[in-house]
Amino acid sequence: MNAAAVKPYGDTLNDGAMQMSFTLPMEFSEAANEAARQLVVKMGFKDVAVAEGRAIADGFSFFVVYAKTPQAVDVSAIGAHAVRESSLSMDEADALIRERVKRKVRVAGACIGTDAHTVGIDAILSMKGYKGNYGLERYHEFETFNLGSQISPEELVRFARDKAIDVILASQVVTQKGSDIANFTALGELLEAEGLRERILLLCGGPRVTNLMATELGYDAGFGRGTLPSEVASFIARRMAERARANV
Amino acid sequence: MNAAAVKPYGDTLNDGAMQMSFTLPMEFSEAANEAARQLVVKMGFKDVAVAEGRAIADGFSFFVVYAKTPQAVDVSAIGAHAVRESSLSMDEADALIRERVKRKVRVAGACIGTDAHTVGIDAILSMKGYKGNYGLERYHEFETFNLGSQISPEELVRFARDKAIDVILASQVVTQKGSDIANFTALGELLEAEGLRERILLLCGGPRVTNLMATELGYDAGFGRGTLPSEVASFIARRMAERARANV
Amino acid sequence: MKLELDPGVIARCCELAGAIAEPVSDFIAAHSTVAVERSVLRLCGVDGVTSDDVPLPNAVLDRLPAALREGGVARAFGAGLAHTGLDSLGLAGAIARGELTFDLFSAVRETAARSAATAQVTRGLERVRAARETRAEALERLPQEPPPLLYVIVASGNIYEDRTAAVAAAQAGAQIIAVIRSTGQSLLDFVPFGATTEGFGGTYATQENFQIMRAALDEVSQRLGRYVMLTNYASGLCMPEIAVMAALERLDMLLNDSMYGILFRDINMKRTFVDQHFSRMLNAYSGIIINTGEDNYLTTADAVEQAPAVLASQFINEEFAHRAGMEDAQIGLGDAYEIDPDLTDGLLFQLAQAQLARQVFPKAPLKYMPPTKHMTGDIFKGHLIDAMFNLTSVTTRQQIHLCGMLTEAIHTPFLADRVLSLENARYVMNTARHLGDEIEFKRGGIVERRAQDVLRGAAALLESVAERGLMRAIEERTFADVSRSPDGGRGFEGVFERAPDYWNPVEEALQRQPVTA
Amino acid sequence: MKLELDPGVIARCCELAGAIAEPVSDFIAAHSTVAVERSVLRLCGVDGVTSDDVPLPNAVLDRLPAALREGGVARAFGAGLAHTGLDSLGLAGAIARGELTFDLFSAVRETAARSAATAQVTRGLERVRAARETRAEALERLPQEPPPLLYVIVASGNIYEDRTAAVAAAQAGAQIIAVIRSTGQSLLDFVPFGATTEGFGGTYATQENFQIMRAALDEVSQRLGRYVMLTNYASGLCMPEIAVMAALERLDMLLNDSMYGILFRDINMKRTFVDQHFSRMLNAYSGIIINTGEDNYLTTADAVEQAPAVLASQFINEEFAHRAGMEDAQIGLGDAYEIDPDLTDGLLFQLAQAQLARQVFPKAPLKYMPPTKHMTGDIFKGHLIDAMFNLTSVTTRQQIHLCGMLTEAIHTPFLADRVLSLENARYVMNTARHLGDEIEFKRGGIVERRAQDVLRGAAALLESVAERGLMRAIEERTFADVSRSPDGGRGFEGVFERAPDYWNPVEEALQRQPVTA
Ligand code: B12
Ligand code: B12
Ligand SMILES: Cc1ncc(COP(=O)(O)O)c(C=O)c1O
Ligand SMILES: Cc1ncc(COP(=O)(O)O)c(C=O)c1O
Repeated sequence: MNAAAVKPYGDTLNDGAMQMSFTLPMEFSEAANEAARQLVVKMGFKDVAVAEGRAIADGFSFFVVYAKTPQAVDVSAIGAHAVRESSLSMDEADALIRERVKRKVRVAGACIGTDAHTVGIDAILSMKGYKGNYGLERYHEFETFNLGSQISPEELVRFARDKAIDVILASQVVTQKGSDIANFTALGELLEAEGLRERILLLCGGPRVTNLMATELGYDAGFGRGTLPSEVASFIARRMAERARANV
Repeated sequence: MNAAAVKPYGDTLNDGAMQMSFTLPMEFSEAANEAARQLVVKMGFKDVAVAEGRAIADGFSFFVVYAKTPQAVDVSAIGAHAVRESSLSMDEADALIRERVKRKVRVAGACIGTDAHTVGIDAILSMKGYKGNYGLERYHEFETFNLGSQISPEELVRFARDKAIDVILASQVVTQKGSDIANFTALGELLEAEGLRERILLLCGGPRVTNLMATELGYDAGFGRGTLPSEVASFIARRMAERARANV
Repeated sequence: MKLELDPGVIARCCELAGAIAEPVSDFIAAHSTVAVERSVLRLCGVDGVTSDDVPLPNAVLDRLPAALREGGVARAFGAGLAHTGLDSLGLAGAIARGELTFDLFSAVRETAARSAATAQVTRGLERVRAARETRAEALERLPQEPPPLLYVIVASGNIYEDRTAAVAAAQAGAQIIAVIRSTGQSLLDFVPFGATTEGFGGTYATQENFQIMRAALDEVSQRLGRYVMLTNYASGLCMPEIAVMAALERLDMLLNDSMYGILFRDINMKRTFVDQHFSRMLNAYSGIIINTGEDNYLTTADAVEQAPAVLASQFINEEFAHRAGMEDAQIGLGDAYEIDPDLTDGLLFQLAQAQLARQVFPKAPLKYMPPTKHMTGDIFKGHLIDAMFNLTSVTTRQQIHLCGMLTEAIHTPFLADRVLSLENARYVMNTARHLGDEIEFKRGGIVERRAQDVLRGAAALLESVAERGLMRAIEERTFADVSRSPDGGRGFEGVFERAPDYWNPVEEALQRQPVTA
Repeated sequence: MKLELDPGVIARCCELAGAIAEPVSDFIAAHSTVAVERSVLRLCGVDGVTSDDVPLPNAVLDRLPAALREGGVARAFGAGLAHTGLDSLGLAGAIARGELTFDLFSAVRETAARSAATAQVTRGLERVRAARETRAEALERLPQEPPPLLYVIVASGNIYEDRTAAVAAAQAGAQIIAVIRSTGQSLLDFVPFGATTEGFGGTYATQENFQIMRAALDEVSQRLGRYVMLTNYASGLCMPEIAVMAALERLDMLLNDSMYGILFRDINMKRTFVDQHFSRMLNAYSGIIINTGEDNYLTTADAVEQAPAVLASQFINEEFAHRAGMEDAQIGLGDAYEIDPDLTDGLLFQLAQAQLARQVFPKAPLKYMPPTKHMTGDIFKGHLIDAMFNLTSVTTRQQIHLCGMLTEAIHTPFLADRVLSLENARYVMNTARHLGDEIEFKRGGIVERRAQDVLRGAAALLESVAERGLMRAIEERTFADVSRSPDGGRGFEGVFERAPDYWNPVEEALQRQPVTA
């Protein structure tokens, strides 16, 4: 593999082969098959084979296409967007906070906006945790507040101010029509407006969150699908420790 | 729907949404997820969401991606590449030949090269036919020769000359490494070289054949997956009738 | 294919459900809610919004002094009708605009007020009855395909795209279409108005949206020669009002659970108990089949562990439905295929659970929910898990079959996702059509023992709930591992005690009407 | 889970298979073929190609005068060894280059010739035995997972890409890897040589390619802690030679059918019968499991109609295998899941057929083939059909399970296709692991009646074949709807009658060796 030009692999290195499927809003016919083929050609693919084309409803046709992309990606240039590396154990994280921060870290989490999907944020916060990995409530050095679901940014910010929260964990699972971005943005802006942003470690998460997206939104980090509580705990412990050192 | 700019349909007109999946020859990691995303962005897609990324073997990662294409296709400009339109009934096709050609049409079919997939060509030629649609052997006005499988272009051309064949039906099912194109091309060139091309109606077929591809290869027509014998019979009857008229 | 289950344990569970519901029924009988009163207004013909978009039923009720409210809005509103001679819409508009106030009608005689209100309610209920008859006639003329009835959701946020999606789904074999609501609607203490095109994760439930979908489905039903059913969601702060709208617009099913709002939306439990009862009386009358929400227990907690809670909840939901006058055939008890797909012999456990529900509630049209929790971005694997779900459903003869989507973990369904999902169900259910008739489970085998364990577990759970009372049991995290207090949660302020002279002509009419199958 | 089958009918089928094979065995005993003789040369150590790329075994045999050939190549070649004192390779090279001719060795004494040849053959068979022992030891040390053993194919055309693909598949759970041959190889009357990178629809079967794959799989077996098996294809014009190569390079399975070449490749039937017998004797000795090709009947004709022919062919294949000294545990009889997926209750028919084979051949490791014919470009539907196949396989306890590919109708598998396919099988077989232990089929139900019908149909078919003789029956389109004449087809010129003094030391050795389990 040439890291500077990685291409999809079908059955031969660099063949660029991939699968796709899509619907066209047109009646099915041989012409629709050809339309599908031309469309994929326009996207820049080579060797376009329409493996399946058929009517799925009046005015709609469905296609399965195999084709080859000439594109390649330089993976050596991909920065470490990863936040989920080399987790500390629970004891290590607690120890780090105890030694450096020298007080409990106050964490508030919520599923914001009208989103009611609490399973994800619960997985991170609750004692039980996720996949056998304990949640933040179990750590000695965290004081956690799980506000639950459907919490407006206003409510969360008010809570953070009133309870002198150090870390905010905001979750978004529903992403339709960009509602996640809108809510995350609102929260960030509100914290700024209230002059709290500096003081608070602001993290977000959810199945569609990436660290890249989170940092672009001005968050300190973002955690995606499959996150383990210990990954979040480690990140918080390290950052809080850094901040404590900076403030000395 | 605007026929001049048809785009894939996810759940909203013109959203351009489509699904794709592919393998990258690299170890799985968060960076691989990002590589997948960047690759799809490079292909020109918007709103790229890597829904799934995981290790499938040492050095290989698999991805399921949803994304939106800005491309659209002008379907009003798609010519009638269709050869499979308005079939004649068996009686009509027979009658057309009887009246215009005034003799039986001699058809030879084979699965050429090393390809041994006879089911497709048998479906077109044999009495039994395909999906309840009778094959060419059942027509009064065709004299058919089914040469079977693994017939070299040389053999087929020799047979065509010796038996004064009017129509050649060449089938190709195996397409790996372009073997179908190679064999079809060889057959066409050989007929040219032998001075038979003019005289003979040259058709090809197979699951990956399109009429467009066939005409590009210099064939009179090409028939893809799901072809019915009557569609082939109709095409032959009409073309033979035209030729008979032209020769008057 | 029958599992050996102890009929004594089943009978005991029914008895316990009765004992659990009894004190709650007493509470219900003594209370009303703002949503119940707004429903009465809606049945009187109050609909529309004020110039600042407040729904008229809310605007009218908000102007009703608390003292009068305790007697029921019907009397006060009836007095207004009698006093002014206006029709319901005219009167409601005038009240909403502040042109008239309720104190103006205080002199109206009780009988005049009652008869004015009764006339309106009768007209409203007449429309409901007519819708029911239209449905019966349509089902006769355009018979559905045999169950499992394939049920899919549309949820684009835009009612017009939803309509396109619903028609396409019907053509692809769907027999039931549900329009999923926008996130957060269930927490609104009013029902939005008009056709809507902007929802998140779903489309607002409004009466006009109901109409748009019903018309489109009637049209496609006609074309396909089979009646396609329409479903929406009742549970939430407006449970009774949505029941009215659904009854008027001939929806065929409604999500309606006696505890869902409490557990999963933190809606006050007293509010929910009163609302569910009134809404179910209406459902009973309108011939709507309810869908309960036991599947939700399985999305938040482990499906193997939660199975007894699911069954216990089914008994409770059934009991409350019976108490509201619903027939067995209207009670779509929820169940779901949520066991970890990677558990060895998971399919056997699923078969056990599905067959158990089938045998315990032989006449109820169970609503069987697909795998959701364990679906991931791997659409290929997801499609297979759905196939095993489809197989389980046809084998155990489920009736209402919510089709799983291969993209469950990714987005609300695309048009093609729904088609692939329907094709999955149709393929599997056809190739395995009579498998359930062909096989017997081994006596004392994994499947049978599992079913017996779950049944015993449910009985034990119900015993403990009966002992403590339902409200305390909920407070003590008996269901779905959440605790709710009797006076906490949303919408509590909308619950009030009925005055001794409380009058509700809708309730009276519904209690009088014998339910006709 | 047992179907009630008449043991009398089964016994009768075995008897008929014996009667059918008997006259063919007589024919076999009296004949040899060029491929058999080349195999003897290969076992003597003749390998490599001439300067114009003719494989040495072919080059040597081509120079052997017909009269000598009838006595068996071993004697003539042995004479050459004795005469020249060269080793096999040296002698073969010299003969191929025309530096030596067979007439030079005519004076060599019979015993000298025989002992020279025998020494070589013994060395060859010694290598085979060692390979067998290595396999036994590896299986002991690196036990496989319990069946169904997941089997996938690699077929890129390039042995090095195939190796990558095979290792990846093993990591994804494959227990058996088959390298599919290039189209047309089975019609070549020689075996290509060396590592190859250009095949169509498959990769050439060469001894070096075998080595490359075996080494890669040994390495990954070690890493995974479970032995991964390797398979290739014998049937074709070089059936016995490929059996030799496979035995030497420790392949674990071989496609080997007593009639496949005749029916599906138009290879002469006499040639095939002789070749299959010799190759199977070698397979028996090398501990290789054969895979027969009954699945092919179902890809060209209707699977419901062809079921009796499949069973009849299984009886015949079993009989021929026994006659070559194979044990039941080595006879992987073919079967397939090829019924139209859109047939109502198709799954029930598939269960019937799979369970029937399981009960009729209780000790044979059936090779269960996936749906191929009805697979289309709709990969989503295809994945589901494969899931039902996987379910049927685990429920009826098949042993060798060829995994279906969702892209079956499109291309030879991509690396990820194979992974998705293995995940499909692993998911379904795990979630339904003990389903077969849990269920009983209803007496006299659809499944049982179907199995009984197929069994009776097979018996009737075997009766009619026994009456007419196998060769005539084949001519009369009894199998797969094709007619082949005894002296027609490819490779007939390579069949010859044995002279009275025909001598074949390999055959002798193999017949002497008791097979060790
Ligand atoms: C369970 C579930 C529900 C339950 C929620 C119960 C509850 N209390 O949470 C119920 C049934 C109530 C529900 C309802 C709805 N749901 Co829902 N639901 C799901 C489901 C099946 C699983 C979600 C889940 O629990 N995942 C498991 C957890 C552990 O994973 P996770 O959320 O990704 O969390 C992990 C990481 O992301 C991360 N993480 C998450 N948050 C955070 C935060 C921080 C700070 C950090 C560090 C990490 C972190 O850590 C977690 C552990 O690794 C998904 C489909 C699916 N399979 O994904 C649909 C899904 C999320 N739901 C969906 C929808 C639309 C709804 C509804 C809006 C439908 C409706 N209109 O009725 C409603 C409304 C709810 C509302 N108001 O929000 C859609 C969202 C579509 C989209 N992309 O916009 C999905 C994808 C289904 C679908 N395909 O339509 N749902
Ligand atoms: C049946 C089958 C076989 C049978 C063939 C039996 C026979 N006598 O035909 C057997 C088991 C022998 C076989 C063997 C092999 N097969 Co095969 N086989 C298939 C299978 C399952 C079905 C093909 C079929 O019968 N389709 C049904 C017919 C009716 O459809 P059709 O061919 O498309 O024909 C229709 C139209 O295309 C058209 N048509 C076709 N030809 C013509 C010609 C004319 C003139 C016209 C007008 C129309 C026309 O009309 C027909 C009716 O509508 C496909 C997978 C699949 N599901 O498609 C693989 C497949 C075609 N096989 C494949 C391969 C690789 C092989 C082998 C090479 C594997 C091997 N190395 O052992 C061998 C070798 C055979 C050889 N030398 O060619 C690959 C080809 C991959 C590729 N794209 O290159 C496939 C796609 C499977 C796979 N995914 O690997 N195969
Ligand atoms: C019984 C019941 N009611 C209502 C809902 C939906 O409610 P909401 O709109 O609050 O998400 C569900 C969701 O699954 C349900 O099961
Ligand atoms: C028993 C048997 N042998 C051989 C083959 C393959 O032979 P060929 O290489 O001729 O395609 C098959 C194919 O399925 C088979 O079933």
